[in-house]
Formats: sequence, C-alpha cells, structure tokens
Amino acid sequence: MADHLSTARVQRWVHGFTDAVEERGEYLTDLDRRSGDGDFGTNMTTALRRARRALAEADTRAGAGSAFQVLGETFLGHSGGTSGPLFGMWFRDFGKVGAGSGAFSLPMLAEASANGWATVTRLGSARVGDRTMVDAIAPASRALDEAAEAGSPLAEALEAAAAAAHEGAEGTSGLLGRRGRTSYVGEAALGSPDPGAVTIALFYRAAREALDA
Amino acid sequence: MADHLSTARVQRWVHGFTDAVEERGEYLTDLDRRSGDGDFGTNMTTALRRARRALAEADTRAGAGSAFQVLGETFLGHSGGTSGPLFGMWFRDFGKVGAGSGAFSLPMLAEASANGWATVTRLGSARVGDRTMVDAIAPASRALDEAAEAGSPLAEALEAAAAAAHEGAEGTSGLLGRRGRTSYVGEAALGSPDPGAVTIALFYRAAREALDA
Amino acid sequence: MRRQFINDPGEVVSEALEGFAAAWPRHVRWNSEPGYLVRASPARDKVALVSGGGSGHEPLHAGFVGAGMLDAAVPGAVFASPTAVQIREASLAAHTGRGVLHVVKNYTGDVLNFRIAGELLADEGVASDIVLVDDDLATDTAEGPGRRGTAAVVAVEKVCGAAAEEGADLAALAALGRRVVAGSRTLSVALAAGAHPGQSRPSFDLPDGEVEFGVGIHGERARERRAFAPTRELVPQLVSPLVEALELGRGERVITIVNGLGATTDLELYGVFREVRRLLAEAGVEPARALVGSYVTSLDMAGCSVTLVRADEEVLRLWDAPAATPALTW
Amino acid sequence: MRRQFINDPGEVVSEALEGFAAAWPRHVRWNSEPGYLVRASPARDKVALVSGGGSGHEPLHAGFVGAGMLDAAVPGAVFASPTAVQIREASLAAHTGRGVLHVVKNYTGDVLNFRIAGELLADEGVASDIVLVDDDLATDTAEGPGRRGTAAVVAVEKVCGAAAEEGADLAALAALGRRVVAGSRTLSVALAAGAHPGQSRPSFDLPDGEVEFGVGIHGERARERRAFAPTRELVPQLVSPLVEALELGRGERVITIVNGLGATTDLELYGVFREVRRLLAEAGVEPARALVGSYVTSLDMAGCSVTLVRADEEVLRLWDAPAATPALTW
Ligand SMILES: Nc1ncnc2c1ncn2[C@@H]1O[C@H](COP(=O)(O)OP(=O)(O)O)[C@@H](O)[C@H]1O
Ligand SMILES: Nc1ncnc2c1ncn2[C@@H]1O[C@H](COP(=O)(O)OP(=O)(O)O)[C@@H](O)[C@H]1O
Ligand SMILES: [Mg+2]
Ligand SMILES: [Mg+2]
Ligand SMILES: [Mg+2]
Ligand SMILES: [Mg+2]
Repeated sequence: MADHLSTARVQRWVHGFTDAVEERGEYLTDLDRRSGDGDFGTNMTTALRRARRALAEADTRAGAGSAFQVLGETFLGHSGGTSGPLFGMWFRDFGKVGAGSGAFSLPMLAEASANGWATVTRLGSARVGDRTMVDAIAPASRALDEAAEAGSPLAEALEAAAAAAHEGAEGTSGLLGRRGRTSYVGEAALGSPDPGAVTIALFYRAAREALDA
Repeated sequence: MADHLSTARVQRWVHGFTDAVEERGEYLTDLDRRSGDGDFGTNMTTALRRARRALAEADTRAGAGSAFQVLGETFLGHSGGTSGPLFGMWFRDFGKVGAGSGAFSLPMLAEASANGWATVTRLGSARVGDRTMVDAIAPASRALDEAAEAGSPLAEALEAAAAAAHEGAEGTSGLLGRRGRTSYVGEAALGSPDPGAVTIALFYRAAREALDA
Repeated sequence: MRRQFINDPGEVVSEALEGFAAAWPRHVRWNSEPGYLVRASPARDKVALVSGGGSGHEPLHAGFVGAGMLDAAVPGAVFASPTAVQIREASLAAHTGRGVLHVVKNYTGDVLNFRIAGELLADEGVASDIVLVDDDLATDTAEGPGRRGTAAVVAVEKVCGAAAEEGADLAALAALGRRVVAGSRTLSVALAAGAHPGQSRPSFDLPDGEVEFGVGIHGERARERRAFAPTRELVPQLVSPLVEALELGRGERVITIVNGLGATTDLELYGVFREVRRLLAEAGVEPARALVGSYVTSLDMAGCSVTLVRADEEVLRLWDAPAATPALTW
Repeated sequence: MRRQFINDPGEVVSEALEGFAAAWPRHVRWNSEPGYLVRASPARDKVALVSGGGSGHEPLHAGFVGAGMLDAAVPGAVFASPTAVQIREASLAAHTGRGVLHVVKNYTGDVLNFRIAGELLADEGVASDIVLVDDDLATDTAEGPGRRGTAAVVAVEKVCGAAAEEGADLAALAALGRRVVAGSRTLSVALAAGAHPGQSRPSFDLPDGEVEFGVGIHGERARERRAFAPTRELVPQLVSPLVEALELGRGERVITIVNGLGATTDLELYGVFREVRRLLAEAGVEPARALVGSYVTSLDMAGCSVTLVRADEEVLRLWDAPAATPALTW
C-alpha cells in the first residue's frame, strides 16, 4: 500500500468525498434543520458539484494540492452560508501544503490539517466542545500528528484520523451549540450531531479509502 | 340716494357679501356636491373670513378699490380650488378700477364688471351657457353697460344687475357643465344651480343693498 | 392601517419643508410666508426658472432648486396647486431683471394659478412665460384638459436650467422648454396605491394579479387595469407606445427617465431600466442618457413611470451641464 | 399579494446591477464575474476603499462608488454576504499599490467573508484592513455577535473616502474609520414590513397601532413592539437613547442621518428630521450637518432610522469634501 497520496489519488479522495456528501445530502440538511436553518446539505452539494465541473477542466499538473485549490476557490467563490467559506479555507490549506509536490506524505497531511484547524479557529473562533466542525477537525488532526511523530504507515494514520473524526462528530450530539446558528437553538439540537463535523469525518474517511482504491 | 358707492359703502358691500355667503355656506357646498366636489362653500367662507380679518387692518385711504384689492389678494393668496383664484382676479379688477378714486360711479362699476368678465373668460375659457359663474357675470355686466349708456341712476342699474345675475344663476339649473368639475358630472347636476353663479348674484345683490344702507 | 410619520395632516407639508430647508442650507432658503423656496445663493443676471405644484411628489420640485436648475420652487398642499400669490412672490424673489420662466405641469389648478401669477407679474412689470409640461401619454385624448404633466418635468427643469445658466433669454428658454416637452412622453403603471397623509387606507385597492395601467401622480386610479406580469412583459407595454407616439426612428437618441412612484425599490427600477434599454436597442433607438430613481413620486404609491425624451446635440449638452441641487447634482 | 417589478427572483440582483451600470456609465463599471462594481475611472495612488454586503439595501453600496467615496462595491444576493472571492477580486481591481480598506457592516457572514478576503489578499501581497461598522444601538447587548451595522456606514464611506482621496495611508484611514464608528449610533423603527423579491407576503405583519422598534435592515422583526404615535412622540424614542449612548454633551456637534428604510416618503423623512433637530436643540447638541433620504434601505420596508455621528473639525471637513457617486454627489 502506498505511503503517500499521489495527485491521482487526491483526485479520488475528492471525488470520493463528493460522492459521500451527495449520498448524505438529505441527511445533512436534516441535521442542519435540527440545529440551524436547514440549508447545509444543499449548500454543500451545490458547491461540490460546481467544484467537480471545475476539476474536470483544471490543470492537475500543478501538483497534489491542485484539486484542493480548485475546491477552495469554488467554495470561497460560490458558497453562501457560514460553513462554505470555512470549508473553502480548509481546502485551501490542503491545497497550499500540496502545491508543487507530486503527492501528500503523512507529515504533509498532518501539517495541512493543523493549518486548516488553525485557520478555521482564527476565522470562526470555535473551540473544541462548541458543537462545530472543529469537534471533528481537532481529534483528526491530533491523530495525524501523533501518527507522524510515531512514523506510522499512512494507511494506519488515516484510519486513525477518520475514526477520531467520526467519534468527534458523533460526540457533538451531546453538545450545546456555542457558535453559529446552532447557538440560537439550545437544547433542541441535542441528540443529533453537527452536520459540519459529520462532513469533516466523511472527508477523512474518503482520504483513507483513496489510499485503497 | 347716492349716485356713487363711496369707500365706506364699498366696505358695506364687501361685508354684506361676506355675510350673505356665510349664511349660505352649507347651501353652496351642497350645490357643489351636486355638481362638483363639495368644497365650494367651505373654500369661499374660509377665504372671506380671512379677508375680513385683513380688511380690519387694511389702509382704506388708498381709495374705493382698496377693499377689493384686499379681497383679491386674499383669494389669490389663500384659496385653493378653481373658483378661488377666479374670484381673486374678479375682485382684483374691481380693485384696479376703484384704485385712486374716492368712490365707484356707475361707469366705473360697468367697467370693472366688464374687465372681470374678460379676465375670468381669459383664464377659465368659459362662455355663457357652460354652467359657471360666467352665466351670472355676463347678464349683470350687460345690464350695467346698458344702464350706464342710458344714464340710469345707480340704484336702478344695480337693481337690474342683481336681478340679471340672479336670473342667470337660476338658469344654470338647466345647463350641462362644460367647464370645471361639473363637466365630469353630466346630467346629475341638472336641477340645481351652479354655486359660482349663485355667488356672483349675491355679490351684485350686496352692492345694491350697500347703496341703501 | 397605514402608519406614517406624521403629526397633524394639515402640517405635513410645512413641517417637511422646514426640515428640508434645514437639511440643505447650502442650497435653499424657505420662506414660510407665503410659502416658497429660493436658492440660498441667488443667481444674478439670468432668466429666473420657477416651478411648483402640489406636494406629495418629492423630491419634485423642492429638490431641484439650486445652481443649474430652478431658482425657486412653489409647493402647494398635498396634490393641490400653490396659490397665485405664492407663485408671484417666489417669482419676484427669484427675478433678476431678465424675466421669469414658469415650468408648469398640465393640471387645471396649476395652469390657472400660474397663468394668474403671470398676470400679477405683468402688473409689476415683470415679463414671464409658461412652459406647459404635458407628457402623459395615457391621457392623450381628443377631449378634455389634455395630457397630464409627469416625470418629463425633470428633463425640462434640467435642460432649461442649464440654458438659463448660460444666459439664454426668456423667449429662447420658453422655446427650448417647449421643444423638450414636444419630444417627451411618459407612461406609468402602479402596483399598489399610496395613502394620503393621515388616511389610514390606500386610495384604491388593486385586485390580485392586476396592475393600474396609465396611472397619474395623484394617487388616483387609471382608466385601465391590466394583468400583472413579469418585468419583461410589463415594460414593453410602457415603452412601445412611447416609441410609437414620439415616432422615434432608428438612430435617434433619447434621454430615458425610469421614475419610481414612491414605494418601489431601486432594485426594481434598475431592473425595469434594463428592460427599457433592451427594447430601445430592438427599436434601434439610442439610450443616450438615463436617470433612474424616485424623482416624481405619488406619495408612497408602488409603481414606476418610463419617460422618453427626444434628445439632440444641444439637449444632451444641456442635460450634461453641471447642476447642484438637493436631489440632482452632477 | 405584493406586486413587484421582477422577472426571476434569482436574477433580481444581477439584472438590477446590469441596469445600474448602464445608467451610470460615467461612474461605474460592472464585472458580472465574479460580481463587483469599480469606478469607471479608477483612482491612482491611494488606498482603495471597498465595501459590500447583501443586496436589498440600495443605494448602498453600489450607489457610493465614485470619486470621494468607494473604489469598489461587492454586492451579495439579497440580504446575503458576497463571497470572499468576489471581495478579493474587487479589491485587486481597485488596488493601486497602497493597500485596501474594507468597510464592513457587522453581520456574521459579511465579517467572515471579508476576513477571509483579507487573508486571500495577504497571500497576494496586498495589505488590507477592516473597519467594522456596528452602530445599531438596538442590538447593544453583552452577549452575541455585537451591534449590527446600519446607516452609519454611509458616514464611514464618505469620511474615509475623502481622507483616502487626500492620500491618507491605510493605518490612518482605518483609525479614522474606527473613530467615526465609535462616535456613531443608530436606532430604527419600522411602520410596515417589506417583501423579499418574489415573495407575495411581507416578512411580518404588524398589528394596528403598533410599530416595530429597533428593527434592523434585513426585513426581520425587532425585539420590541411599541405603540404607534405621532412623529413628535416617536422620534424622541429614537433620539434620546442615541444622545445618551454617545454621551453627547452640550455644544458637541453631530452629523445627523435620517434614513428611509425603503417605502417611506421624503415628506415624512423631512418631518422626522425636523423633530430630530428640535430634540438636539433641546439637548444643546449642534446638528452640524445632515443627510435625509433613503440611503440604507431594507427592500420596501416602511420606516426610518436616525443616526448620530459625533463630528469634530476633521470629520466635518471630510464630510464636506467633494464626492461624485450615483447616490451622493456634492
Ligand atoms: N464559528 C464557527 N466555527 C466553525 N464552524 C462553524 C462555525 N459556525 C458554524 N460552523 C459550522 O457550520 C455548519 C453550519 O453551516 P451552514 O449551514 O452553511 O451555516 P449557516 O448557519 O450560515 O446556514 C455547522 O454545522 C458548523 O459545523
Ligand atoms: N373654467 C371656469 N371658468 C369660470 N368659472 C369656473 C370654471 N370652472 C369652475 N368654475 C366655477 O367654479 C365653481 C367651483 O369652484 P370650486 O368648488 O372652488 O372648484 P373645484 O373644487 O372644482 O376646484 C363652479 O361653480 C364654477 O362657477
Ligand atoms: Mg445552515
Ligand atoms: Mg444558512
Ligand atoms: Mg369644488
Ligand atoms: Mg376642490
């Protein structure tokens, strides 16, 4: 199994992620209905579909980061809502780290996650426990960091990150919102997870699967 | 009996006219309701009351026309509606003829009426038979002209003018309106006289009575 | 119930004018007795341009007092003509010795009072003339008082204002004004009625799915109701008759005024203007200049008017000339 | 049913901007991809002043692009923030090498996207800063996202626009803008709700005899309803809290903005302004300058806002400096 994610695999990662979100569009919107204004799934799939069209035309020779650059630019250029621009900046950090390289190594992935986490926090001021995407980003980033430090194989590292993100996302079910619209909803949101966090978990799961494919 | 209307008698004329219109305010408004928009009596009495206040303060040494000058200025400065400015110009022609003289002679009254008729026609384009104040102005003016030519005494001349104006006004009951708002009303106005014409008749009647007083 | 910012209905106009003059001290002075606005810095040695009419059409006419447009404006009560004495006094205040041009929208009361004012001025030895604005195509019938005056009055005030500033004499100005009027037609459509100050109900109710077609600027109903439709279907109903009535040929130039009647948003008016341009392009007419906004209103009526003004080189030059007034400055 | 001039609700904004740019070719150019307006004659060698936000507030911000005010405006959909890419592109187009100042009304989406745009610009080596406008006193609560930004944004754009034109650098401009914001508070009252393009019903119903007190500019209800009352009773409820919040002392000077929310007539706004002046006089505050009109609207909402802006000599000088934009020229 590869110890890096080549440009082609990054393409698969992005497409796998897009497929996963599209499959769960209704579910994600429903989650946002419980904790926000019910547009999350629609916003996400609209932006991802547009990104998919842009990817088809994009020049991928710019390196492993180029697909994420397209994703980032698309989300920053076309997505309304709060999560759109935050995901845009998230993807952009992956794009930056991958720019110029032929593939993502584990340390690069750890770096991109950490940068993305920092960016999302700088912009949105959410901390772990606020019931946002950060509740999935943080554990995944930590898992990648630890794996990188331990010199673990990439597959193991991504498996750990995906699992941590999933767990973090599920954990938001028990959290009261303190950022974004969900903060207006209070206890009504308890019992279902935050859609942004769930989406981050899908992102890492798609990375893990892109390695297999 | 005097063969002229002195400044003092002109004052009586104006006050007598004002009283007559005030007494019939409701009736005149009702006539305008039948043939227009029902504000004639109110417009008239408001302007005349204001004129009465202005007259109390006015300098009457300027001659027999001064009361009419005040009336004219008041109507031109404060009366809305169509009849207000027309009456303003009507009074103004009497004011002009009387300006500088100590009294109105019959030829002066004939001249003022003729001028006023010309002014109202120039401005409003109404001819005899159009169901307007002109239907009272025209016969009264003609009566004064004939009396002046025949050298009749003033009392006789004014009696003739008042009678002619009255007859002309009553005659409007059978006329279809061709000027002003009454032209929109059509046959609905038939049977009641035009308020502007009725008011002109009151004007000449007041002149006749001022001579007696 | 219609809520409005109001104290006493009878004081709405005078209170607003007091506020208006306080807001624009660099442009206007308000003389509450007998009631007229003049420029804060009176012009010298030019024909005085004076307009007026009922209130409720703001910013018309008060908003157009200032360099390059009016020397004085004479406001009446809401939808009622000012008096002849107001007009005379405003004209005398604005007069610099070269005569007075009255720009008058064609309504019986306005025409009567401005004509009387002209006679009063003549008695004072002041020459004056009237440019009668009668652009409303919806009232273009053989009988009656003739076409009403609506938004074309802004073009007349702008163009004549600039010419007066350049020193044109009274006769030339009157001729210019009449030329602009002759080349101007307007059609209006209302989407909802406005309410008179102090009245709790709008002046008419419009059934669902209908518009008032060919409406005037006094809150009254029009002769015709038509089906409500998207902008791309409504606007041709306004524009085509104008192009036809003015017999605009290919290559001719026009000034376009898309005017809000009070409660219509700029977002909508610019959407309307976009359609107007499209239609003019189809007709081969060049939309040389444009004014889009609420300039001649009918209280808070929802709706708009479209005015086309035939424009030759001179008219365009005068349109482009500088103006500095509360409502129009360039 | 609410009738509006509209084709497709989704195209209202882009169609209006197309019309807007066609109406004001001497002032602005419209770039539909990704969507921003820049000056027709770009400025040289000055800090670029860029603002933006949701549409539906016309003439804000598009109407303030031009000499002496904005270099670019970035419109979002109705009541929705523009995207970070739009803001970046507009900023790059307006940038002359001396940095970019973003004037941002305090709403989550706007703040987020403008902050992101700042990061994107930094990556391109372009310095930028944000002046956050948060003048709405009705949302002055300890918790939450802070006061909303409303009509004071016009004062910030005018004053910073003039200073930028004079050559102030980015840091000085940002400091000036923050000073204006710190000295600005606004309170608004709605008399009737507006309707979103394509929606047949207004966004809320107001019972007879009530007003929506402390309303924002997005058509939403306010926290409080109060009794409808004559202007002389309503206006003190707006003005007194402002004077208090700004701790305005006797002899201090303010710029007053009486702003219509969309469907309110000038006649009413000037009546409101008259009351504001009366109250300021009572408080010994000098109404040094004023702007009365519909500048920051909430679609066709009926209502108005009153803004007081503390004004020192410098602010007044910059306020008085020339501006030439579609919506504000002097
Ligand atoms: N301040 C924040 N920081 C990080 N993520 C946030 C923040 N606010 C909201 N989110 C994320 O955004 C998601 C909601 O996105 P979206 O539906 O697009 O936003 P909106 O509330 O504008 O409709 C939430 O599920 C949450 O994960
Ligand atoms: N064109 C006209 N010429 C002469 N008199 C007229 C004309 N039009 C109307 N009038 C007179 O004015 C009277 C109506 O006056 P008023 O009620 O003040 O007018 P309105 O309310 O229609 O403006 C009529 O009774 C008629 O005598
Ligand atoms: Mg949402
Ligand atoms: Mg949303
Ligand atoms: Mg009447
Ligand atoms: Mg009347």
